[in-house]
Amino acid sequence: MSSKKGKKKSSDEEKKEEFIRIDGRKPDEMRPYKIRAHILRNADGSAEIRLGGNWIIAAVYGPKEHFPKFEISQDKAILNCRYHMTPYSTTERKSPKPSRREIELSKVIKNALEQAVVLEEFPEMSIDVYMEVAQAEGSTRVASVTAAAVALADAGIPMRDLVVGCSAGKVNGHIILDVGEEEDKEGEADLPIAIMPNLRKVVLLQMDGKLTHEEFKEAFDLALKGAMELYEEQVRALTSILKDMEVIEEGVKDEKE
Amino acid sequence: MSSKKGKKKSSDEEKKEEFIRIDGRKPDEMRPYKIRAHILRNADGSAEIRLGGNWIIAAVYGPKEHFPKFEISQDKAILNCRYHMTPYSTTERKSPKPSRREIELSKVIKNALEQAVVLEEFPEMSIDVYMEVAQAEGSTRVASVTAAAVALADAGIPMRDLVVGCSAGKVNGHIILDVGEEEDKEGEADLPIAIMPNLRKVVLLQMDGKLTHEEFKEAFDLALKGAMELYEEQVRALTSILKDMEVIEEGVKDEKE
Amino acid sequence: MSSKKGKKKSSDEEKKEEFIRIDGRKPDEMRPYKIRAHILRNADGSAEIRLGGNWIIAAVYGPKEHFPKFEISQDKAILNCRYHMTPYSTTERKSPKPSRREIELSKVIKNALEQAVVLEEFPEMSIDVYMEVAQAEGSTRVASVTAAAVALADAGIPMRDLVVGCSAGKVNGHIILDVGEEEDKEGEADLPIAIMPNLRKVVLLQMDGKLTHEEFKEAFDLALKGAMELYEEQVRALTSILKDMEVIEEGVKDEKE
Amino acid sequence: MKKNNFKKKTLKEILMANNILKFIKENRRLDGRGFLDYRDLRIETGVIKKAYGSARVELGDTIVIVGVQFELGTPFPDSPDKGILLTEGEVLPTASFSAEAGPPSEEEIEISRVVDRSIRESEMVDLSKLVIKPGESVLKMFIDFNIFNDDGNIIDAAVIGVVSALLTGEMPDPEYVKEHLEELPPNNLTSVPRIPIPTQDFPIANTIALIDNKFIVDPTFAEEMVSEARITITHTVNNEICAIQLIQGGLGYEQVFEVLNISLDKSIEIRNRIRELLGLGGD
Amino acid sequence: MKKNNFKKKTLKEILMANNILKFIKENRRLDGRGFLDYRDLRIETGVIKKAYGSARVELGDTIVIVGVQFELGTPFPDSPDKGILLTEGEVLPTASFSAEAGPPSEEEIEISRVVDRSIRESEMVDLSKLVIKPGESVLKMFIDFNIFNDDGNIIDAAVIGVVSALLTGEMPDPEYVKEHLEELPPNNLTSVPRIPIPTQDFPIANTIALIDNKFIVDPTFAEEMVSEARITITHTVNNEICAIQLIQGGLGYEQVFEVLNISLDKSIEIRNRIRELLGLGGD
Amino acid sequence: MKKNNFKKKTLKEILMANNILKFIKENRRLDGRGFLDYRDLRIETGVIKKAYGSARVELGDTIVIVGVQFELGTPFPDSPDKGILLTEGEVLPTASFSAEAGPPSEEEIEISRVVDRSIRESEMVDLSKLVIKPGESVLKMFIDFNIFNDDGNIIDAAVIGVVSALLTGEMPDPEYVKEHLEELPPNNLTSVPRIPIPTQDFPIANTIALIDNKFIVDPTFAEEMVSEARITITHTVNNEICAIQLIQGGLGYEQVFEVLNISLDKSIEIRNRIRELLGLGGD
Repeated sequence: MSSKKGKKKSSDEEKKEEFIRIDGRKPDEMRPYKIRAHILRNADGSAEIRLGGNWIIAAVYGPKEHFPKFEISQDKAILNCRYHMTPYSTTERKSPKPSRREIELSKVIKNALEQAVVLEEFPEMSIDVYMEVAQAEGSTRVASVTAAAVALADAGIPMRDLVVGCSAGKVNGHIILDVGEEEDKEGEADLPIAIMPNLRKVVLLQMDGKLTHEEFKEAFDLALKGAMELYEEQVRALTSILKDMEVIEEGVKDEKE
Repeated sequence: MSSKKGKKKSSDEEKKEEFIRIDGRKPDEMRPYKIRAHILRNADGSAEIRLGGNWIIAAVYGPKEHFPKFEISQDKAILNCRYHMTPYSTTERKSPKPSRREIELSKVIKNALEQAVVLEEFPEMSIDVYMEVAQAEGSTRVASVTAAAVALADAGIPMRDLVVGCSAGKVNGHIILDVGEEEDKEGEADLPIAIMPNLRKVVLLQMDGKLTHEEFKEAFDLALKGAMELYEEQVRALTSILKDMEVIEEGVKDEKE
Repeated sequence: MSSKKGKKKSSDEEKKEEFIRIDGRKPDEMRPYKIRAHILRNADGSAEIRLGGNWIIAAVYGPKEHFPKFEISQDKAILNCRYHMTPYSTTERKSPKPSRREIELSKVIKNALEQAVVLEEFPEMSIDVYMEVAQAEGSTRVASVTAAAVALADAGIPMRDLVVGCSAGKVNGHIILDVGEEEDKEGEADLPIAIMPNLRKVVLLQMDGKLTHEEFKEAFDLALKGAMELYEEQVRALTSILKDMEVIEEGVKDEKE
Repeated sequence: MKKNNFKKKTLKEILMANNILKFIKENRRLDGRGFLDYRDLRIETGVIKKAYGSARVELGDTIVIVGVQFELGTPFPDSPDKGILLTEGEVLPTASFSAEAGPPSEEEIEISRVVDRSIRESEMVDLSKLVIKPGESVLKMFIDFNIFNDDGNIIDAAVIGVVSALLTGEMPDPEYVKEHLEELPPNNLTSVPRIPIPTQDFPIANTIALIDNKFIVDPTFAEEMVSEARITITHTVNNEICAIQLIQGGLGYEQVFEVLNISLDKSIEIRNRIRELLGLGGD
Repeated sequence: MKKNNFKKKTLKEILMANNILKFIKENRRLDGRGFLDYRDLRIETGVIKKAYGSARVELGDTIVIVGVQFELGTPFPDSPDKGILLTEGEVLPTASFSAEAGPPSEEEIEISRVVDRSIRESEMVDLSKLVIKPGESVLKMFIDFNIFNDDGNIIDAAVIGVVSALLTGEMPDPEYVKEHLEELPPNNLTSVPRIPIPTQDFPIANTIALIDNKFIVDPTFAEEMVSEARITITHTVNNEICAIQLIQGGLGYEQVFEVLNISLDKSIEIRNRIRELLGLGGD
Repeated sequence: MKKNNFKKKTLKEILMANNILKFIKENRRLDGRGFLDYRDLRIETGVIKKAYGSARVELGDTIVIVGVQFELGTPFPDSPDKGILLTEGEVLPTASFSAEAGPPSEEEIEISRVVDRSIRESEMVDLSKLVIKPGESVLKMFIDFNIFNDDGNIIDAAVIGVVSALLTGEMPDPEYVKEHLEELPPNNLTSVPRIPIPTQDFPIANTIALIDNKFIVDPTFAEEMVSEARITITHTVNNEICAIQLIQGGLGYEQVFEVLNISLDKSIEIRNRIRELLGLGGD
């Protein structure tokens, strides 16, 4: 596949050079991004992602005893996920009550994270993952899962791999990386994915719009490329925190005792 | 009472001969009907009724352990009933959320079935009865309880008697059998009943509109007559299934093992 | 504080003499009131208050086993409170579903009563307090907590003190006692309080509108005065019931056996 | 889910239930009534000054308050020349140890709907007189009833409350509203002159319980707990049946006619009692 | 929370699950099908006379009923020249021991939304033809599907049901509505002459499950219980992908392209099978 | 129902609670503050580009984000010449081990309503300037705040966030809307020029907790857990009281005046601190 991809891309790249996107980006260019881990004091793990105008805050609580008892899973932890948009995250005010869309996205994100978290280590317990979209600007679901994975790692929860997401799409006939809000509305297709980058597994995959099989391949490879780029940012965020960790923990002790 | 009824009817019958109903029926004529038992593969028992344009599917699950524990009844099974209309069952789209009407009908149907099911045989358990109206054309509640009783029998649940329902009503001054949708809307009264035909007990009885005591008697007797007619169809549906049963069960085994 | 209050009041009283309120009351005049205890047969305790056009009925059930089990408090009883307005209690029909306002008032009333009830005597149990506003005419929350305290006492539940509430406010620049409905809508401030009169503790305190610190003092003292007046009515209602109690109880026995 | 009352009620009720059965077998009732006797009835109307019509009814220890209110509304597309009537009721959590706060239970929904049908099917309120502009604007009438104490036979008490509130209540004059529609403050009818609610019937609901195969009327809470069957029948002023609801259990075919006859007698009796209590002239 | 069925189902299912794995390892399926075979498909259209379009689909033992209805509505501000399309589905509690009455679960919401996207993104219905007055009045189209029996692969069966209902269904003639808007009774389109629903595509959804690292199509309920991954792909009549949903588990990068190829083949096959069953001419 | 966190939090909190009491008895606070000291305050405005006004506030470890949005609306019948102001807040489930997803708890509703009253009763926003056409069309202003991390004293932090968002925020120019109402796309104000939000007050809420009969301001989450009483008082820029809420426990009569005096001092201090942080001129 990689060789085919190579060929494909080089020919596509010519086209792409000409196409300038609504926000001035090149077709295969990500928006600016920044991930910070360990940003909330109370959560067992937390992270924040900024991806263009997206701003998402993720928090993890657990593992912890699960209530009510009769729902307990005997052989592994239950993973609860909530993807939620704040009222001011969209141009028109969003009701704080979860919409059907938010419930669906919570479900597909849960599936993605379940592939990575070693749930078997915590039978009868539960782990809660909360993603709050403070500002939305396209591709929030993949940004959310990316932040959530960092928050899980920050919580010290054992994982087989990180999970990192990115989107590709089609706008005015061009395959593009990291679909922005306007591009999602006006474009021809949206392809959000999330992967376990080291295990080389797709754990979130959705598509809207219309793509030929050829276009899909191009978009999928582009999204993979973007995800790998964001993965490095995840690692950077976690590494910088690991270094600070002991210092902070000591600081907390000093402050509180 | 039967002698009075006899007299009454013969005099009424003259009147009835003249009155032709909106769908061409005679006053004491049922719409065409058909009951089929054991129509769903997963349910422990199931049945379908067609009565004119009504199409109702009933399924039974149980007896089974009841959750949550603190609701358990120590001396008998809990019978759950849900009468529900699909969105496309009515001319105007119906919200799938249960209306107050559907909750009331679920309750009176539950009462009717509770009289027949030997709940004492299954302490601490529950039995679920679901009736889904795929198409509604008047008198759905009595058709539903009729199908539900067949589904319970199909599930092999011990019963004191079957339960069978039918409606009578008053339209343009005439007492009629098996009230259709238009007749319900335009008519002067609607009298749905359900009985245990061998125990000669009324277990569902409601009335809307206005009837004199005389008219009530006439309508009640007519509804009884209709119910007895439908009872024969229940028995036919169950008998034909009982004959097929072993064949099918064997078939299932062959197929699945 | 009391000496300051004394000085203040005397100077204010001159002003007050001139100001006649919308319903003809003087600034420091309560509306007519009447409390009756033990008015409902089924409740473990009950009371009714009429304060001007307000008519509120309170009932207490408990102490009793708490469900579900996992919510139980090991060291004391749980106090449930519901302040609720009937649909006909307001000029425009009120939906029977609790509004956010009703939920907030239930919460502050619960806090007030929790200060007085000796919850420690009933670990693992719960006590339910229901206040139903049959007619609302301003200051319903303080009238409700006043009736609820009498109902708790009527239920024989051990209390450190009664709880009694009253409101003061500011209308057309004048500090007034016992704010009526029109005065609440048109006035400049509303100050509902509830106290434990013997322990001299404020257990409910809210304010809306604008008051200077000086005005607050005047209003607070006025509300205290009103509360002490209502406290006497509480005592009267309970005493008269205590006298009747044995007679009634005997009567019940006679009637029912 | 019913709450359990740890203190004494449940036990008391169980003991009472045994007594009730024993008494009924001996052709007696625990409170000394005959099988076909109603308990004392007290009615007070106009108790809610903010409502257009209201009543407080005590039937023995069962207490219900009813309020009638009006708003402007749009008629239903299929009845452009009729006002709107909505009847809703709740058993307040004050009413008994088994009543609950929260969304209405299926029992409460049934009670509401039976009371609603009793009023609606009798055509007690002449809805054609609630029209302001056909197809566009009508009066919307809310009838709300609440059970404050439940000692059984809620439906009969509620219907008594509703008819009392309607017979003594008022409504905004639709003629006046029609002429002053532009000037009226939005959805505020308080300034509109009032006229009596246009009633044209006087329905009465009677609930009959079957215990030990005997029929009793006006059952108490405890009697309802041990009844084998329970049915409510509503009669119009012309002795027509306008609503039936078999609430619990089953009846033999002949028993259906028995309860119909009992309820007819009782409806006449109770209607007359209400007339007396409200000071209305007879037929 | 799933209900537990004490009787036998869970045990039966567990035993079946073991069998399924054993069979798949031996390159067989419990019901004798090949890995890339669909079960028998039966389609009946026009089953709901009150609906403008309807279908009853059996895919093996999975049973779905679809109804299409129309109302007048106001277009969304951002698409004034398009009708409104709403697709909703429920797994009825009749469908299996684990289905529940009550508000839709997250699985049901996902199913609804995937079916909705399959129809919407393919642009099967030409929504521009549902306009009565741009920006003011359009037809609002409700597509409701219900699973009566769930033996797996609900989404494929539901999409088959929806396209069958649309291809054979009708709608109120917007031209007629436009000309007679004043005379029509409010929100009642029954008297309006009907025309075929304007379709311009024919999407097919194909769900593929991964068990023991092998791909199978059209999984049964029991196969879904043991699958490691499950994905649905919808293709347009022009072999474009118009919807993908990874429903469960994960896939290797290469596996993504494998399932795309399988689903493309299967979409053509199923589309033709539907054409046959509905008696429509082929391409 | 509160969730329990099995790991360590509850235990940690309990230990901390003991410490807090011990420290307070020794006239100290666990974090070294004086009883009447606020924690560090950080304010960032304009953090939500999509909102008309926004702020992110950190008060110690308590984090709140506020967004202000506008829509077109119809005024309430009893105030035709005033815009509409709605303040709502949620404690997000990210905020602490005891915060929950789902409908707002009674504590969250109380917090929302106290913040709303602080803003509303101070008349900080001149609602008469939000009118487009009296009685017909006004601006509807949504203020939403969310607690992302709860280390206590949520109300003070939220009010700081709201006033910061309002003082630095903008709104669609009602004059422009009035003149271009016909041309504007429905419910889309993005193209409308903006003007500053018309503010006329600067309310500050101060929460005071009573622990071991001593008053402390700006309590932490752990301090709130052991407090005997807690009260919030809001002052206007003219040192009037505009909102009080006794949130928990009870106070002696004299203590009421004590907390009023403390809160007045603190309101002036915090108001000045906000002015500094936002770079606004002093009085």
